[in-house]
Amino acid sequence: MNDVASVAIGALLAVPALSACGLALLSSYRLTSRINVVSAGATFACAIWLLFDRPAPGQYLFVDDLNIVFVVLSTFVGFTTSAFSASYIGHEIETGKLTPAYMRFYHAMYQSLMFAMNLGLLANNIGLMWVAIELATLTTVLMVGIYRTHEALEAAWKYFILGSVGIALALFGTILVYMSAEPVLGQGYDAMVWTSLMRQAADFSPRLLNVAFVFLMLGYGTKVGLAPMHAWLPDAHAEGPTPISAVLSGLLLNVALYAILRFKMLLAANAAAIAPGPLMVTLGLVSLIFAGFMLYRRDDIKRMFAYSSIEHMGIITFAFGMGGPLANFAGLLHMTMHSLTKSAIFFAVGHIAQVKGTQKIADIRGLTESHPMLGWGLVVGVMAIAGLPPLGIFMSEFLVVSSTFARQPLLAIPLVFGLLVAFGALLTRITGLAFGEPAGGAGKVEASFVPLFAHLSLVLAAGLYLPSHLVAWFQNVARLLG
Amino acid sequence: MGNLSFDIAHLFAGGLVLVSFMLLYQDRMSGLINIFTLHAVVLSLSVGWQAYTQRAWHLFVTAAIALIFKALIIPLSLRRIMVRLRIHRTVEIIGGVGVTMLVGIGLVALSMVVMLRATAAADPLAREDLAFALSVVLLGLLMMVTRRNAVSQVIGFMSLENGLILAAAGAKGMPLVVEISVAFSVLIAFIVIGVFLFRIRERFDTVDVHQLDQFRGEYR
Amino acid sequence: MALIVDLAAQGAQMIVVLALAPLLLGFTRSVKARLLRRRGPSILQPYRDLLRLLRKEVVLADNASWLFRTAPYAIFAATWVAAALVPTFATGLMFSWSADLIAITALLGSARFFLALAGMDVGTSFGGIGSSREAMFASLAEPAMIMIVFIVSLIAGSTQLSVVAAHMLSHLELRVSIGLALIGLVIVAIAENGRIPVDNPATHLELTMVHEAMVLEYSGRHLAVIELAAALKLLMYLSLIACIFFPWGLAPYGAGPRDMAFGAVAYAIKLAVGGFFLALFETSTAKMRVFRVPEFLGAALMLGLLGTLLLFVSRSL
Amino acid sequence: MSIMVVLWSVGALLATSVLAVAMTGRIAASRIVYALCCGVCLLLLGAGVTHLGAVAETAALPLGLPWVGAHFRLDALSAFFLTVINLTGAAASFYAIGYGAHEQHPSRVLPFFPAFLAGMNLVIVADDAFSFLVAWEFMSLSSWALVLAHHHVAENRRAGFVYLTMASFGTLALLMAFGLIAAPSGYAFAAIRAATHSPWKPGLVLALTLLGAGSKAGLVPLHIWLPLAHPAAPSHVSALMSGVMTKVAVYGFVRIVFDLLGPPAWWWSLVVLSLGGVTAVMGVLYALMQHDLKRLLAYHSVENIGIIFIGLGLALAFEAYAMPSAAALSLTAGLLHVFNHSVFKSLLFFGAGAVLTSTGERDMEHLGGLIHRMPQTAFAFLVGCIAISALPPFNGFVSEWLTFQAILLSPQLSSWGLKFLVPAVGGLLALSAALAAACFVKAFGVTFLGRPRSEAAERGRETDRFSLAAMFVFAALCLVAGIAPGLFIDALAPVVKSLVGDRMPAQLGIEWLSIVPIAESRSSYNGLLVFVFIVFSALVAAQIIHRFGSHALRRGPAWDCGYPDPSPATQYTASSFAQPIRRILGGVAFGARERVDMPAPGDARAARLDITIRDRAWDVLYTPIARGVEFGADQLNQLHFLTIRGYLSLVFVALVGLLFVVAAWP
Repeated sequence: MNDVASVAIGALLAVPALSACGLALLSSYRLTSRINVVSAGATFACAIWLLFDRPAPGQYLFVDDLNIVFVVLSTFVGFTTSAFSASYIGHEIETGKLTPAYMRFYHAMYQSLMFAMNLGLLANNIGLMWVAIELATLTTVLMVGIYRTHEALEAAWKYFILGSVGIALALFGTILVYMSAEPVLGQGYDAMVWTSLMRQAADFSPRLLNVAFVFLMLGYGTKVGLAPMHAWLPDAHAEGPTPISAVLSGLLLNVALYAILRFKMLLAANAAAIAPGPLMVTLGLVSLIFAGFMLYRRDDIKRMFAYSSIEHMGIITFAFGMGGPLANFAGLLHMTMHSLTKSAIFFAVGHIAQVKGTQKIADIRGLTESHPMLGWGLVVGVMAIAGLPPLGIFMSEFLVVSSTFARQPLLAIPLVFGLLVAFGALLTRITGLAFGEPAGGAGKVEASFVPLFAHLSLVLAAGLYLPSHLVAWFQNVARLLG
Repeated sequence: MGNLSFDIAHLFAGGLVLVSFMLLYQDRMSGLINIFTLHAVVLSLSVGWQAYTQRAWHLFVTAAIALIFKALIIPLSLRRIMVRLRIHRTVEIIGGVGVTMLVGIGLVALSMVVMLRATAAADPLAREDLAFALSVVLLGLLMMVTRRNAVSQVIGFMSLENGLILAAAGAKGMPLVVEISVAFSVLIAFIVIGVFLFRIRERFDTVDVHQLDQFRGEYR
Repeated sequence: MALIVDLAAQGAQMIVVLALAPLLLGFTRSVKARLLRRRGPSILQPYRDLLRLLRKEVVLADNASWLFRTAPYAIFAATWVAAALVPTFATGLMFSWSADLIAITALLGSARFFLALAGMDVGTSFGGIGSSREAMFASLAEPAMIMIVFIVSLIAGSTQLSVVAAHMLSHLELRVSIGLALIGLVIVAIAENGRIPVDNPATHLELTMVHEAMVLEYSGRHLAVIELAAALKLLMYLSLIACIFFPWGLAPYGAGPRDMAFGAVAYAIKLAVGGFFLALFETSTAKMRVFRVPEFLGAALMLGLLGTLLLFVSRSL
Repeated sequence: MSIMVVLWSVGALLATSVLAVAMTGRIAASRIVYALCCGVCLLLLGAGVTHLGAVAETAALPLGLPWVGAHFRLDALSAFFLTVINLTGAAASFYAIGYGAHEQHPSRVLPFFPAFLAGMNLVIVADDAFSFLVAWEFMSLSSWALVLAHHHVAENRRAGFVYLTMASFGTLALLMAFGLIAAPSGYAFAAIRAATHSPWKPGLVLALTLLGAGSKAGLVPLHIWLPLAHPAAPSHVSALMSGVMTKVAVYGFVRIVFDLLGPPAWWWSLVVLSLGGVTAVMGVLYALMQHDLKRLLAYHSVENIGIIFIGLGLALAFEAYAMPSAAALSLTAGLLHVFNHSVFKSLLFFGAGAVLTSTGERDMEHLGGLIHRMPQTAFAFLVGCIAISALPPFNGFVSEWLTFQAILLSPQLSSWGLKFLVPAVGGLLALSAALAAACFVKAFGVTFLGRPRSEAAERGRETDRFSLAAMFVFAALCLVAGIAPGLFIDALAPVVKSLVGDRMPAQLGIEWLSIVPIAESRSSYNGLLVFVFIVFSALVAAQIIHRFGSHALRRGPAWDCGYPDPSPATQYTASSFAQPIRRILGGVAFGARERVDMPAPGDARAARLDITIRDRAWDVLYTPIARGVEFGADQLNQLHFLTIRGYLSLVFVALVGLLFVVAAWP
């Protein structure tokens, strides 16, 4: 059976890589967008396969309880986003914002991004993981700049510079981890392989690990979008095509977070090393509160939801920083729910921006009246992202807050404060967007609502009921995370 | 062998830090490019020496890449960009040279403390190497922070990368994949930057990032 | 048999209060006139007034509603019931268990509620003035009354008037709180009955009216009922003061006709004394400005609160 | 299996929501949905009533928190609140069968109304922290959507914002409370009950519960959302929000503090009582100053919540000093008021809704004289007014009377703080009762009596049969609960017994339907006799007068001291009615200010009188908070406009700072 699994893991990488090459050559956007969907779907199918049947860890790639969560999640969101992208991009072509030539580029880049993310998640080697994440950054940079407007270029430039610095810091951290492992595992390849690193982590030099973690936290933290390294995130979300915003928020941030989690586990396994929790908790809280306040002054709808992603990444980082089975479970759940919800919101926002012809919040009003499906979809999405039940994020917030309050009541206060601040901002905005006298374009939406409502119903279902398999799986991962 | 090889490695790595300081000090565009060339040369010497002492022949490739790519091609293209964009003026250093240098010295001290404490168990060569590498990284970052001009920021970034390569070279037995990936990333980084400069050139008269910053997508 | 006696006693009390109320009013008026060196009308004049009003036709404002026509009866009924529940000549009457002091206060509140509504029904400016001022007075008088109830019931351990009277009889003691309660209750009684210095029942001077302003639109039998209710209310307050603070002579529960007769005589004397002091007080003060009244009533409230606090504290010593 | 009935009914309500979405645009939708809601509510009501004295039933579903599951439990307390909720729920649904026809955008009301009902019912039966909070917030969320039903009005949007923000705040406070008392994996209430807590915890939990449940119930100063949101919603929803949802908050408080938290400390009651007293008085004072009928009613809910909390606070005090029978009396008083308030407040909101649909006006200054045009509504509303003013023989009086009786027991408490506080609270309670009467004289007098102040008021028509039926049923209930309170007190006995371990003496055995809280020699009240007495004497008086007096009646112009003015503008208005009380209490309570602009003699300008009234809670609490957030947002917002260099500097500083930490690490 392992052979089939090995094929699946290979296909997980090969399908996007091959499609990327293929799509770069084809020109018809109708065809390419369909191929894009099909190949993303095939990738997702491979991920599902891996869920049930895992290959033995190899030198370069491996599958374990932790990364399979991320793989399934990101291939799923990648798949739905590609479906959304098909209808979104069609509109962009019709309005002439993008030309077919750019379309080839766009789809190729989309698949390269999928490839890079899958590689990053499956890599059994800290160097390989680094390379993959760097590749993912580069592809997204290119996609953010695709509209070639002043703002888009600037956003891409900012993303590129800050991302490069971040990735450089991460590389330094990676080298330091190697250095700390090298005396134990010996020179060479072994000292960079996750499976061997984790086995021997207790014997590594703790001080070196400390320094390494600082660099990794800041480096990959830049990718996660944690404040104060967040600056690239809002602009990149706002200026790129909306499917990319969805992928950025729903996937790329998670991949970077995955890297941090891996290294956190490494540190946690070394008793003498500095506890990684407090640093993550601090950065998480800073991001949460900072983003909460930033939400108030946003007048661009996509930028606002980008800040909301920062906020949620803050919460997730906080939860993982708190550690323990409950908080880790909450963190995982929150991450899953956030990916689904945030991408759903971006699906809605993409269509909204298209029908209204603007991204300015002040120019969009009364959506539930002019476009009920989009409007209520957005309302439900925002309620979900604001952590209201019965939607899924409430469950994770419930666990985060209550477990924090039981263990560290003082930490719960800034946490709750941040949540409330962010809630106030989101509520003000959604009231203005969804209600009141309609304003802005009133044209019909030519959109498929399937991805949007699929995500939202998943989020709703998860808020009410989690299948016991999923729970057992997440609990297992939570225990793994320590 | 021991002492001499150590001294030479020390010399090169220390030299790299020194050159980083020179970069920090330099406020003229052409001077900056020249010094960056020097930086790359010292790096390649350092990496080469590491390759020799570690008997890690693949490191020579890295050294060669550093030498050819960073010491030759990049300075040349930067000069071309300078000419084409008519950037000859001096670069403003935020906070003045004196303060920047002081901060730089502080950073070097910090990296010494951090690294020497952290690597107490490792062999002295690696320790020195890492400490210097960290200094170079921090100084490169400092340079990016204190310069307003895009080209000098790029140079700052590249000196930072040099620090990384120094560290990677110092890490004994680090698999080849890392060097290649570093070179690869530098390559891509440069290409993309080039594309960007080109695009920006296409639309604006300057690559002065400061003017790009005027617009944040939102108005105050 | 006992039931019939009880019923009879209760009925007797109801008729007694109804019969005595105009008399008390007439008595007070005539004493007042005498004090002012006037001869004044006969002591029976209120009866004549009532009869005259009853015989007259009712002139109803065009837009008066059903509420306007039913309110007099509601007011009258509530007041009558309240008055009937206060022990006059005997305690432990049949229905005295059905409402305690708090309920009696609230019953008067119901009467006032309807009166104030009736004042607003026709939609004239004077009616509104009356209702609004009455509401203000009441909003201070009622809490004051409740505080007095607190004092009394804390001393007697009950809010039942019969029990209170019995307790006062058997545990005669001087307490500061009782004094405070007495003063407070007198103030409340003056305000509630619209007597000088709070209101002048004899005036129709526009801006000083309170009670009269509310009933300005009433005429004929409606007015008669309201006037009777007002007289009943005065009687009730005097009975209340008498019953709580001067319970001497009250026939106990299950007493024979002799005790009852004695109680009745004592009650008449108490009423006369009360009426006399009321007249004396009214002739010796001047009416105060409307916005001084809250201070006057506030004093009662404070006295009540003070008395309650003293009791709460002294209980624990 | 009552609990299963409840759960299935909740499911049915949710299904009705879905049905409402599916039927969007159909004309019949409104009637069908409301009729379904009414039926389900009646079913739930039956379940609640029959379960009042029965043994607790539990059920668990594999929903919610995975390793806890969703637990549901129907015990006496739940059954009582189930009754309260669904009584009003059924009436409101029935009322809405008629009222809903006036709705302009039924698609914005119909889907959320059943969901709202479902949410409230779920809160009551939830038996673990997670389900409780989910249901709690679901209830807020669905009612938020209902508040936004008329979203074109900017004021309503603001109301929705304030409402949901406060609701969310409350939920987070409760969440923290549960976080504190939950056993490590025990979010189920049974586990929480069984757990023992370190000494400092319960106090903190009480504070958090007061914040959480108090913000939903409308305790001052957490009440600010209430007068905004309740008027904004359609009237049958207002009736539910005001009459029932605030009670769900009371339920939350009782459940956590009396049931889950274990024995109370003496100082808890201090907090609860002072909050209750202040809330009662401030609520009614604010209400007096309003001239929007629905807002007036909303502020009145604040007052009544205060009265309920006074009862609960007394119960806590007696419980802390081991006086279970007194605690039972206080708790009964509080819970009975819960029931009573839900009845008359819903009735009043129904009436306000009828006025609103008939005239299109909520502002009392534009109403008047409706008693002629809507006599039946006026009658029902009048009953509600009397009941809420705590006047005998209606039900409002009974619960306040019981509260007074409880206060009179408090000298036996041995804490000095309570000795001083309780009488003062008693004074506040009396004050609020008196002011409530004043307020409802104003509400009824200005709205229904006098002459119409606008054309809209002149055109008013009697409302539809469904609405009237709902109102009359509740008016009758006000009377029944007023004259036979023993019935209700006895029904509450198992509830009270389960919470404080004792109950009030059984009332039904007492002759003449009297109620006797402790002993007959202490106090007793008989609503039936008082009622019969009043009716009897009124009839006697009327009979005698009509027999012996004159029958003649003549209609004529009003007398008005000889100066009748035909303009209805000369009538007393709502503001002028409140003027005396505003003068004497307004300055302190809400910084009321009057500015008179009197033109000089000869100047033909109209004179102007401007009155400003401020809700101090805004000034003291919310405006500074809002400013703080704005300030923070403005300050941090500058970080959005940094140059890339600036951002790099942030990263740089963070890096160097962390390296310092690592360098300094031992």
